[in-house]
Amino acid sequence: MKRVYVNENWCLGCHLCEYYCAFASTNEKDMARALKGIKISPRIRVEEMDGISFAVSCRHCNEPLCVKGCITGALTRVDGIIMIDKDKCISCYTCVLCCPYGAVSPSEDGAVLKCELCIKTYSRTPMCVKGCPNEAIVFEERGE
Amino acid sequence: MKYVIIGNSAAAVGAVEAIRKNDKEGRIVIVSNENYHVYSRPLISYLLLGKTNEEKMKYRNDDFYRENRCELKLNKTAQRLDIKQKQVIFEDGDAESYDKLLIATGSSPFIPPVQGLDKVKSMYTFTTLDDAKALDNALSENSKVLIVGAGLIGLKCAEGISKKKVEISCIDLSYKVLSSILDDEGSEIIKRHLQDNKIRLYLKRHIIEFKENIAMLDDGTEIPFDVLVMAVGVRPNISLVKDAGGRTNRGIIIDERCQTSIPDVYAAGDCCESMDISSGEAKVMALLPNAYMQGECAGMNMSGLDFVFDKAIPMNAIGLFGKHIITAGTYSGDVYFETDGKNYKKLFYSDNKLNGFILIGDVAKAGIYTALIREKTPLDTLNFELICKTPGLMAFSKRARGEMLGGIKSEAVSS
Amino acid sequence: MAIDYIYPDYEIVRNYDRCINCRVCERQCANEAHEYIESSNKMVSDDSKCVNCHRCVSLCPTRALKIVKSDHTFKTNANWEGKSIKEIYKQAESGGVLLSSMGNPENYPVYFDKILINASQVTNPSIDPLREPMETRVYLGAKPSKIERDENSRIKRNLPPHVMLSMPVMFSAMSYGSLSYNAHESLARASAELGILYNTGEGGLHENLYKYGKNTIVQVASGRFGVHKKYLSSAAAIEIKMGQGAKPGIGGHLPGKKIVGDISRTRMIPEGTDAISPAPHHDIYSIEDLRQLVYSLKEATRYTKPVIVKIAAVHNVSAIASGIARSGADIIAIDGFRGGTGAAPTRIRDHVGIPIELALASVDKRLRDEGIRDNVSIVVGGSIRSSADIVKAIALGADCVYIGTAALIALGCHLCRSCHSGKCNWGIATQREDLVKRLNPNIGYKRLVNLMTAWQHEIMEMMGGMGINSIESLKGNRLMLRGVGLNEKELEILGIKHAGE
Amino acid sequence: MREGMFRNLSGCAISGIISKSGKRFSGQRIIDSITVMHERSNGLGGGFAAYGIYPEYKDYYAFHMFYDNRTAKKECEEFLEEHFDIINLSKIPTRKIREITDEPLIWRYFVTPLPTKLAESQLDEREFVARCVFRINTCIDGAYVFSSGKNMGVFKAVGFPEDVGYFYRLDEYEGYCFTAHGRYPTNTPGWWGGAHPFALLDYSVVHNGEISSYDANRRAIEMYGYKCTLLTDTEVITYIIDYLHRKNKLTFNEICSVMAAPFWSTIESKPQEEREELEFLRYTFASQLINGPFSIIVGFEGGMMALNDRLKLRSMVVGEKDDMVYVASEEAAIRVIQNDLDKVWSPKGGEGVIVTVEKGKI
Repeated sequence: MKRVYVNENWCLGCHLCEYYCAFASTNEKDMARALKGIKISPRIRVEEMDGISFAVSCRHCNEPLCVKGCITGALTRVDGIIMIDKDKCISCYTCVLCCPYGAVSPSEDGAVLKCELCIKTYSRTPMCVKGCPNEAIVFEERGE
Repeated sequence: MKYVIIGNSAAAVGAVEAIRKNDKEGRIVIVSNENYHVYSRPLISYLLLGKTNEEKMKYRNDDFYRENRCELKLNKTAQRLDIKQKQVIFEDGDAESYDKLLIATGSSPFIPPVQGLDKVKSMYTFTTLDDAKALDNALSENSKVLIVGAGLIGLKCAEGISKKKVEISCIDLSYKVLSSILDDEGSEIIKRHLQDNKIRLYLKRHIIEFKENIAMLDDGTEIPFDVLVMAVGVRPNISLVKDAGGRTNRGIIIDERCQTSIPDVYAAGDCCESMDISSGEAKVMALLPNAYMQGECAGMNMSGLDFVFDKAIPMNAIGLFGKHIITAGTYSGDVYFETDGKNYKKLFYSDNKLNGFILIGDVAKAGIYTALIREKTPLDTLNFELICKTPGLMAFSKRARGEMLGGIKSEAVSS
Repeated sequence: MAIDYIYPDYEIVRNYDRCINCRVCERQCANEAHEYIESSNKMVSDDSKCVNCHRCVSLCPTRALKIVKSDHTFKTNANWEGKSIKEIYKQAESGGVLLSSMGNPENYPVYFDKILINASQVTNPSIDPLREPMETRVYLGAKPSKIERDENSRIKRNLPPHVMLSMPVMFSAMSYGSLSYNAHESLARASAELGILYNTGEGGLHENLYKYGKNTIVQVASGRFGVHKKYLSSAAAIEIKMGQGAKPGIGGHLPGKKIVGDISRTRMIPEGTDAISPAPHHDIYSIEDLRQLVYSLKEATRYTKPVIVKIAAVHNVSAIASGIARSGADIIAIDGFRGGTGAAPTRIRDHVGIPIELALASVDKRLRDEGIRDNVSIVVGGSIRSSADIVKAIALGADCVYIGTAALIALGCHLCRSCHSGKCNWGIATQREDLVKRLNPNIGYKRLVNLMTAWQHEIMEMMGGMGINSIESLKGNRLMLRGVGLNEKELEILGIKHAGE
Repeated sequence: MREGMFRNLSGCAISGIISKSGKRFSGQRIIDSITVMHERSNGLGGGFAAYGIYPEYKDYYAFHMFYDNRTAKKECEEFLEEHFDIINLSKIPTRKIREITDEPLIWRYFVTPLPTKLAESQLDEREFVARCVFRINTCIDGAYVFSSGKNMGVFKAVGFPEDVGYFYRLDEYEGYCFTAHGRYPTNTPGWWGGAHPFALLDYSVVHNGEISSYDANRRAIEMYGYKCTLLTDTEVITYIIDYLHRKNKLTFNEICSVMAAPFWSTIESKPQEEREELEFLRYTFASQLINGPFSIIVGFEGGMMALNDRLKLRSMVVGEKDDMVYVASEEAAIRVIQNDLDKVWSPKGGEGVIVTVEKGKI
């Protein structure tokens, strides 16, 4: 299965992945119109310190603790992708408690934020990958 | 192979999903004493709050049983086990034979013996959907609700009914709220927050006597109420195993394969007692993620795999009136502490390991701490100072990060 | 504060309707031209810091930025143009030599643009490269001087040392030090994939890149940095650099602050010392000295590798080339006056040397006239900008071309000509770690491969149009060229007819 | 306007006949063959090369000359006398016909180099002769050597080839090999020297095609002392053959692998030894690769070679009957003189057909 992999050697800390992620969820055509004046809530986030930077988003674990821990059944694993049913989520944050990567984020929107590999958007390749100018984020099939 | 599962909640689902990974053919019979499609019990407070509904509360979708080829028997209460015949005998006299049996009976609210309680007409508990519906029916505008117990159930109940224009009072024996999961300072923050949300708290108090619609407290206070909710705690439902001669303590005693002392009988979820690896003590850890994972572990072993679940720790994620609390592990050892009044963080560590933590307010990335406890990660392999301040992968070694995020291993040579 | 006489040449224009304050411009500008003002929640820019490298423009996700040429102007003066005035201001302030980077930007004639290529009509069919084989492979090296046969009268295969290229292009000398490691790795990997060569320049060869030796030309220049036996023997060919088109007659100078870590190790000089390549090789004061160095290098590598001698195109280039062709060199590389550089004195870069087209034409002719064209292959560089330039260069008589600037542009260079600042925002001409990582060689090498593949296709199309299916039939085939707008003398030197003739 | 002042592009017809046993036959046969391909010429040039026609003078170089005028003839003969022993000189016999006009003075000399001059030059005999030919053709205005081999001769003129053959009385010559050329130039030269075959020493070439590598070939060959004065493909091809065969001693097989070198991909598929040899030849003689459409018939002492460009962009057919081998642009041109063929085939691009007369049969 194709996954998002992050290679910090090439991460520039430009944060474009976050903006493209936020843009993806708007389903707007134009990023300026989509994000103008908004504080973005991306599903991928860059950690940076002392010249090191890298983006973190859901790893779509084979044994997802967030799914196993989810008290509502809002988180499910469908064809290897950990999906969130926003309708079901009640923001209890049990998944935040469980995720070892810190890749599920609390949010004010009534449901937690997490990467779904953009499969609910128009983009076939996750937008963070498309938006990364340096292939620090790639979407690849690798041996597991 | 015939699997029988008594109980129809998270542990049962965990077991079914695990069994069906390994055994597509065997019969699975699920028996529930309730009359519902599997639903998430912790959601009952959200139901009252209006954040969910009965449909959305379903823990798995409507096709769950069909897809997993489960025979579901509702409204059926198991009475006893015949472990020689490998049968479950039900209260209605029916019997169900099993090859592998899972006890996932959960827990029941504990009602303390208080004088005059029998005179209270409007007394409710708050653990099942029926409980919630009954409570909801009992409430009307301006109802005075007295909740006995300021623990997780009591306070979630308080939150659940808070939007209904009712007056809520909450009484607890302990001097603090959420005493089972919070330290004193953390508790104090929540206490103030509850009070800000108009919950009347009576702490370090107990009820001497009920007089119809009045609770008489030890300090002489009288609290009038229309509706009483008993939420002092729950007791694991252990009798099936205990009566059959299996080992029990507070809960059913299981090993790391979720096996009871009775052959082919497994137990999972709130009814059992298992090892808390953060403290090294056996405990009842009544929380949904553990229930699921124990059920999963039981299911794996029942269907013939050798599977160990030895990562259980106490943990909680709870939101009360918009304030989030995440805790895990054991509160012992050295302490890292940080607060800005709104947010609160306490980490407990000793012997190069993180033992536990309490986060209030900003709970982002709490799972990174949870993983440190669960994996017993040696703290000297990471930038501990940094991770205390900011949970993140930055505190790990580049190599560890490479493994977590991928992408580096293949290029290690060239850079 | 002293008066700042100079108004910025370029202005950063931000479309605030499109700016979403993502701050990527701020994060990506090593010159710190952009800044986020928290109090007003607004990005602002400082034009004076902008070098017009387009990093921000390219990365801005909403295309909110553009750079425009300032219309601020001096009073019109056909003699004293703004550029001259500004340069005087700069020198009056600094007292120093003006420094520039990349190739000569001045308005001299570009002869390639005044030469047109032929195509077949009716009498000779053009060849469709999609249907028929189309060969671009070239060999560089001397031709055997005579055919010898063994006792079975089979030809002895006594080929002189040579290199084989899949197409007549090589990446020209650009040192590790002037370029980043990632740029070098990109060039090396692209060469390996393409079956062509790149050139280390005078910076030595990083140990990680030895594995690309089959595709590497190692350079021996006047500073002799990084030269040792393994270096020489790892390569496919050795180049003696006598001169560079951008700065004929001038040496090189990599400041000590860039001589750190791997660069110091690779160059084999202590950290922090300036790497000074003298103007001449101090053991080559004449052509016979060159011959000695050529043979020293051949001895050192047991006559297995061709030796390239690279010179700048200067006035008497054909006589010099003739001398080199008799010096034992296998390949002559000629660098025209538009060739790039990481840093050169502006006056030298802009006023010394001659155009490569003329140099090539006259060298090729001279060597043929003297009957020594087979002694050497000719490689030309100094502003090959497209596949058409390559076709024209080959038809004028070159065996192969060197590309430098074009390769850097493929890697992202926007020709801001600020290499000498060391703050290349594209991670190419810099050693700053945070900037170097901006050039991911996984991307870089692919872009180079793409560019070369595209050019190869274009070369094939043009060859096919001419009815030629092998590049050797294009070499020196000047009848395939015609001049436009050239005078008699220029046509004579180029050895081509005017269009219409 | 004449060849050398511009580059003349032309399509053509070619034909060649050889007897492997060295049997001599009449020139009428080659006339018959080329006549069939009348449509492939336009009357602006025709010619023949005939081998084995001067057995009585076989040890002497037969120079066929065009003179524009008597001055040129005088000057040229002075030069010849200075360098050669002239054994015999005469006008070449012709028939006056309406179709052939504007004839120059056409002379034939049987010569051998003066031993003193030859020794003085330090050249081998053939190189000495070749240089003298270049000298006359470039330095003596109005004089042109169009044939200079031993026991062979070229006959050419402006006109259709059948008329040219008749004009030169080719039917009266007998040889073991003939080649012919009918020309279809795309402009209108009126110079006889520009007609084909082109010959140097005993190498003659008839060629149908238009090579795109012309200037690459020309500039390369000129470096080796050749002077391309006519700017024709045939001229440069002749020089390449002379350079490869006479100067570099390549076999005609090897020459095919140079002039119509196999593609690299083909070379790479060969067994090692062959591969290395082909690589060597392509590497060494890259500039002698001939690109673009051509079919050529090369006549040389004791043999004939036919070759197509490597893409086979021009037609060429080979037929065999007993000891006779026929090559022509069109099969009809073979059938007309020998309908009963043992074998007829169309050689692949780059596949040379080399026919040599059995040893000692000439």
